Amino acid sequence: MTAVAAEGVWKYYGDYPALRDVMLRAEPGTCLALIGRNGAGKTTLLRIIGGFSKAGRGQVRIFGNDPRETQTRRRLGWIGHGISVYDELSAFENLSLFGRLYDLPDPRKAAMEWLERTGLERVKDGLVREFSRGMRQRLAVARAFLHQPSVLLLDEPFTALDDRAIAVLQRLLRDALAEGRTVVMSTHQLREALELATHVALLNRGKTAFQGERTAQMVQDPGWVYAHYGED
Amino acid sequence: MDFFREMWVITRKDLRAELRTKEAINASLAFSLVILVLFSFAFDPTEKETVSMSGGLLWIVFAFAGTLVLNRSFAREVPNDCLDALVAAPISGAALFMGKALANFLLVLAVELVSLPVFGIFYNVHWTSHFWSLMLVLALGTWGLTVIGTIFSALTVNIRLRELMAPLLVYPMLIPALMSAMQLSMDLIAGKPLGGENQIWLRLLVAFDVIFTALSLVLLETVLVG
Amino acid sequence: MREKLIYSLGVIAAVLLARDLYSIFMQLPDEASQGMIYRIIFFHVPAAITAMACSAVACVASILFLVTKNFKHDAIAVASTEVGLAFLAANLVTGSIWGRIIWGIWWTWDARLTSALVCWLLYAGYLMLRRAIEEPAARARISAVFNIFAFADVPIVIFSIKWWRTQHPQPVFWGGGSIDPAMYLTALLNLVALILLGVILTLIRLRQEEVQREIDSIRRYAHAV
Amino acid sequence: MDTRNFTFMFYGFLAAWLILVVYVLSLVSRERKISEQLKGLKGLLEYKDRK
Repeated sequence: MTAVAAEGVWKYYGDYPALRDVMLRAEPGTCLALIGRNGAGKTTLLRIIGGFSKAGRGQVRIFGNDPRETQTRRRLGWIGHGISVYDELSAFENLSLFGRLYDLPDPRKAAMEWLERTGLERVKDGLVREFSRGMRQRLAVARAFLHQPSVLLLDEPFTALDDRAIAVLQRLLRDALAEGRTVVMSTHQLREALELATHVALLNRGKTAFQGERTAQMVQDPGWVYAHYGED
Repeated sequence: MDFFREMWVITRKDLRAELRTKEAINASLAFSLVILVLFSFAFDPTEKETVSMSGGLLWIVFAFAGTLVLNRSFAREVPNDCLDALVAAPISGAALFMGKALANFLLVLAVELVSLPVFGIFYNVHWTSHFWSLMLVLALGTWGLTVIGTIFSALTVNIRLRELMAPLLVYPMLIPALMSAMQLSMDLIAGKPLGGENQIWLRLLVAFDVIFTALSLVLLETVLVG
Repeated sequence: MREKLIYSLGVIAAVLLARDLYSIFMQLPDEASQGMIYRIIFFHVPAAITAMACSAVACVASILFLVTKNFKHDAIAVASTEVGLAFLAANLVTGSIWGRIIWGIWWTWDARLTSALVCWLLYAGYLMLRRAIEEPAARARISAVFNIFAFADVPIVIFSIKWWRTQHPQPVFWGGGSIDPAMYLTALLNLVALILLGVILTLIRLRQEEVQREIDSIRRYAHAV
Repeated sequence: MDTRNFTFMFYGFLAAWLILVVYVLSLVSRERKISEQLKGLKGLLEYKDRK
């Protein structure tokens, strides 16, 4: 079954169409890199797929269901621009909070496990406020992976990360793909993203200009997709 | 997961985050004390006069001080985009709203329970004659305040001038609830029991709470997911 | 089409208003206890009813917007709220002037005046909320929710203030007695005229809102190009 | 009493209609603002077209 499907999605801001009839598909076990210029609608599209905002026309299906359904939300993981963890709580409290919200059988155990996997177990009781940038980002990654989502949505994941966090994220994403999960990410960092991606979609002014498998040529020359499909 | 557990998780998170920094609750407490002192200059606090003004005075203090807590409710979720994580979590919007409202309710109630004896001491008013009835009115009035404050905090979470807009919208909306709470508190402090003439105000207060709680629960998802 | 509708409604309203003004000033006798000033009522009461009708229309339009996400409903909501506020302001001012003669004071916390004022503040808040939000879709959604809240609050405000005042001494007015049928007819016709005027103003404001929205979207588009 | 009564009635009607007139004036000024925006926008579009 298709993991993520956008079927003729339109999104208006007032009368201005930010997305125009976007079609998108991602099968389980694949990683789709969503590329495009600033203002092309990447974030808007990802937020609709994640259920944060509603499509004006058309629909998004996650394993055939609406993204806002409770069961579907359980299967989605999200990393956005902010880290989405609380400054006033400790790393462990944050993760066990989200463990409870996602109704994990043992939230504390899951929290510990993911603190270890992201290398934060030593600072588990430190408040997030006191964390360095890199630690905060790793905690954000742990929060997104905590409930073992089958679809991961990442909005510009590599932009704000430091080297160590990038390494952690890339390893986790590779593992996830190997386990048959789906990854959809929007990105500027073509090189990092294209290494991971199995598929590429290019958005141009709210329209899908290209969608297909990632080829070796794209990795060698990241500007290639833009050159062939991106310009007007 | 059942509704009440989801709600409780949110409530506990909000309370824990607030009690760790105590930003809002300290500001609110200090503010309520300052207004109580300021009011003593507005009129000569002889006992008889004070009793007849007590309801109004108390609820104006509560409404002003409460807004400081309530404004923070969803604003707290803005740094780090925490609101996204809550919206994405598989809990119902109703549980999210009730959880936040309950946390706010407890915080505002705590501030009120501190300012009430202070009011009694400063203004030399014997306010405990119908203690439990007064607590009931306090709870009902505070719930009305909390519901409106919480939903409007969600409404204004992403707009500029948030701190200015919210009170402007909240106070006119609250007038009926504040009026009933003032009337009832005044009667109770003056020694009149609940029931009889002021029954109608109790009903109004309950109706206000019920109507706006229901409306908020219905509309919260619309407010958060656009 | 809409232009023609506006003009023809305007003609009807003008004729009705002329007839009513003539009747109010020239034909109807002074009221026994109040004298001439009672004539303000012919404007005062219909203005209040028009304002209420406007807020009801705005609430329905807001609900329809949330259901359909059609921006036309948002435009109707804002247009009719604004016009309603103008009528409510006229109602408040005439009430105050009437009170100066009958009660000898400009303002009294009388039930009707107070509830009208509170409603005015509520809906003024709606317009201010709209100004504070830039993004059109969010503005429409958030202000629609607020409008529904405001409309739900209106009856509660009116009833509670009525009860509040009945427990407190207040200047007495509205002594019973029957209304002269001629007066009744004039009041009714004036109500129709003011409602027509409200509809006309709403239609004009509605068109402005729609043009503004078009301009905004063209501008967005032009900047995106 | 009667003259005062009359003046106040006059004031009343005057004030009420004045408020409506002020509202209409605000509509007119908004109309002007809108048409100015439209003009500016047309200029912008022409400029972009030429480019």
